[in-house]
Amino acid sequence: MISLSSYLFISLVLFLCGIFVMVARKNIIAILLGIELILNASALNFAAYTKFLNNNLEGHIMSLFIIVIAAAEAAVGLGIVIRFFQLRESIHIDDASTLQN
Amino acid sequence: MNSTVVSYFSQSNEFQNVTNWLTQILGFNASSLVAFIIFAVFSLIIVGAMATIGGLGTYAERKISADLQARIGPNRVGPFGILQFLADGVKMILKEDIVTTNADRFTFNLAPVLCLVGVFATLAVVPYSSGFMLADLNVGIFYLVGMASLVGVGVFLGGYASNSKWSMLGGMRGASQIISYEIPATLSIIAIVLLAGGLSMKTLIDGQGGAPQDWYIFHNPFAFMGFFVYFISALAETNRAPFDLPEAESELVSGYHTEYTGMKFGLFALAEYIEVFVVCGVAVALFLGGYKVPFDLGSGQILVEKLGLDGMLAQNIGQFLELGSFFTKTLLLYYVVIWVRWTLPRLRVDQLMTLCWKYLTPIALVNLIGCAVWMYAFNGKSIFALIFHAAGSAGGH
Amino acid sequence: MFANTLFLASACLTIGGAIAVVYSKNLMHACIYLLASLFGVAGLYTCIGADFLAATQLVVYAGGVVILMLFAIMLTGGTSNKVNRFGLEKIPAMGNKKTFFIASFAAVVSAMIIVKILIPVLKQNPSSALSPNEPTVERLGTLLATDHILAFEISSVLLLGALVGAAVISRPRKEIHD
Amino acid sequence: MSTLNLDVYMPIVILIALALLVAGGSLFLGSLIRPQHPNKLKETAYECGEEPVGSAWANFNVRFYVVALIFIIFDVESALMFPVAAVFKKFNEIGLGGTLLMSILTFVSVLVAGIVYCWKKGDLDWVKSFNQTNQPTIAKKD
Repeated sequence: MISLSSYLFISLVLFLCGIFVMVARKNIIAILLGIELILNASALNFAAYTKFLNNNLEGHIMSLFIIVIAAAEAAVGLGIVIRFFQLRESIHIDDASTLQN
Repeated sequence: MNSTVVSYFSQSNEFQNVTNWLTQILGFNASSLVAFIIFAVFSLIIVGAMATIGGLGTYAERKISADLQARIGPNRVGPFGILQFLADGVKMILKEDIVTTNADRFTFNLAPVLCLVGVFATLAVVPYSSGFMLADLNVGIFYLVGMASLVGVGVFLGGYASNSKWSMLGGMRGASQIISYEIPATLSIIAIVLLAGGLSMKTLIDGQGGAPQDWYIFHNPFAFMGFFVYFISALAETNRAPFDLPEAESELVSGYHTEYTGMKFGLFALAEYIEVFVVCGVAVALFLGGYKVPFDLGSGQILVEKLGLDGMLAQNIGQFLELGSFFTKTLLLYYVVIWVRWTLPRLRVDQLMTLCWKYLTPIALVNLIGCAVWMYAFNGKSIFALIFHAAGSAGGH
Repeated sequence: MFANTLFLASACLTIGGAIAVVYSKNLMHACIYLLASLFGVAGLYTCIGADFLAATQLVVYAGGVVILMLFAIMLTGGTSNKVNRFGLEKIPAMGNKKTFFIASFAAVVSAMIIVKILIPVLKQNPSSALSPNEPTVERLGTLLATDHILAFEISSVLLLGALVGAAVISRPRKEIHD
Repeated sequence: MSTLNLDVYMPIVILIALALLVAGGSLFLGSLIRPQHPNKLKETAYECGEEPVGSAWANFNVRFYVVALIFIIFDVESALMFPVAAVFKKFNEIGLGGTLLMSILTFVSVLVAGIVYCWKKGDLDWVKSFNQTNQPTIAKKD
């Protein structure tokens, strides 16, 4: 049961859920949740490939750095959200339109 | 599968017989099933023991505080009031379960369960004795750090879900305190990992000897400081006084569990008391030699030689003695935790953060670097080994 | 036997959590479902012997990112539906039918693309020769300390940048230039 | 044939299941015997006897976020440090301890720069953000 295809399927579902959340939601924090799902899907893929294709641990290193980068991204992203909220009193993505036009 | 309780039992003949018998009956390799049964039984034993220890913790807390304040403490239920915790448990189950109207019901019910899951899951890697450990993971201590951080989420969600100002303040404070003090604790743990060269609890304990001069706390001055940094952080992480700001009754009523009644409150309390035991156990395992005593008990050799006992029996008795050694050390630390609670006044919230970020974290970083430099400079020898070596060479000269 | 049980449980937790994130209308609940999903991913890591990655997942996500998200939700007004002062109430923050339609379209398109990419990989059907338990921590540490030392060091610079940048952005200010 | 043996993780699953069982069981047991007389007054949030005003889900001060931010950076740092720390002893035994020590030093000192920056800018001071003039030293007056 534990096979590469099942892992790819799970990570595909995770990725699609992430895409869906990113597109459907208008709340910036919810969009960041979607991004976390997508990053998890990719990290899971790396770990699965390193297990089933070649058994050196390079994929694990990649997954590790993906987790690191996801954490840094969440920190900066949420910092921006909080600053935006202080300025605009809103976390609606359509309010972040100063640079439009 | 080394040095867990299953591998310990697999040394005996009965285990092989039972496994073979089951394999014949069921028609597939039953070793996994037997392992599952043994694990389940021992998990039940441990959870039962921990619930008792958590219950007795509340009793001990009241009795010791009464001692320190020249009172008598609970003395009605059972001899010396020792059954008080059972009475408390029954009372909690019988209390009405109130969920406030504005509360977020789903989160409200989830929060205590999350706390309990986080604490129970850490019990798997606590090294009780050399043969009696539930899971000897390769990432043991790191796993423990990760699981323990679930408690912070539980505390925050408990405070959030109640939708009461006191709860919310307590939850925010509690979560930020727990996560802040995780940093010095983790850095102290990394310093010990540097000395031991491995993350599994087995490696960490095997690097130490039975006698106090072989413990990691006396390995070098940095590890000595690291113990105190870890212990203070552990106190704060478990919301114990003098760091019990999240539930400071004089300013926040009862903190994040203001709105919790009955058994849900009981689950929070149970999780807290068991977590105190777990962090004390980790402190013992990392710094105070774990289950080790100055002579080798785990294999039972010494009992065979001195008392002429049968091999397996001697080993079992040795294991139980090791268990006793671990529990004695841990409960001594537990006593210190309670003692500290009733001795020191509570910190203010800004003092709490100052202590964490301006004192403990820099000290922990210095300890980490210091341990690395010590390992490099003295090739991993402890300070006592160096002193004995110097004394020996001076005497030989 | 146990491996399959663990795998199934983790997979259900992961997928169920992710789908619950999609369907949840409450931001706080979505965050809790995300925690469940991340837990499931940790379980999936253990199923392929990546024990260190699983523990990292627990430490960084369960302890760190989720707490950060919960804090950010609290700092931005919780789940209360405030009327925002630019009057953009046409679209509720957690989406409406239109956004959900667009999102499902995007998901279907990306699913087709990904499946198209994956088909040759799955056709090979790589032999899943599972290797026995081996401590990944030491090998990972050795790799980090030798081959990937540059990435290891640069990640500290990345973390420094994230720390300084986010602190500058979110630092409380007395006057808000608006 | 050697397969991946996951039996080591059994106790963790069992313990998590037990935690759920203990929580659910005690709550279920209680629901059979405990009284259940809800009334409106009982179900209001506790606010020292006053009527609760508004929701508690208000905006909190941003310094909570700054603390969480520093925490997550150090959390990730510790996650990266653990494997390197675990191999330090082995490297030291084969004579590579010096180089690894240098890389650990570099790694930690970069992060120390971060915490020093936050310290200098006052992000670590809990009170400063609303009381700019009265710099809190750790309460010597008290």
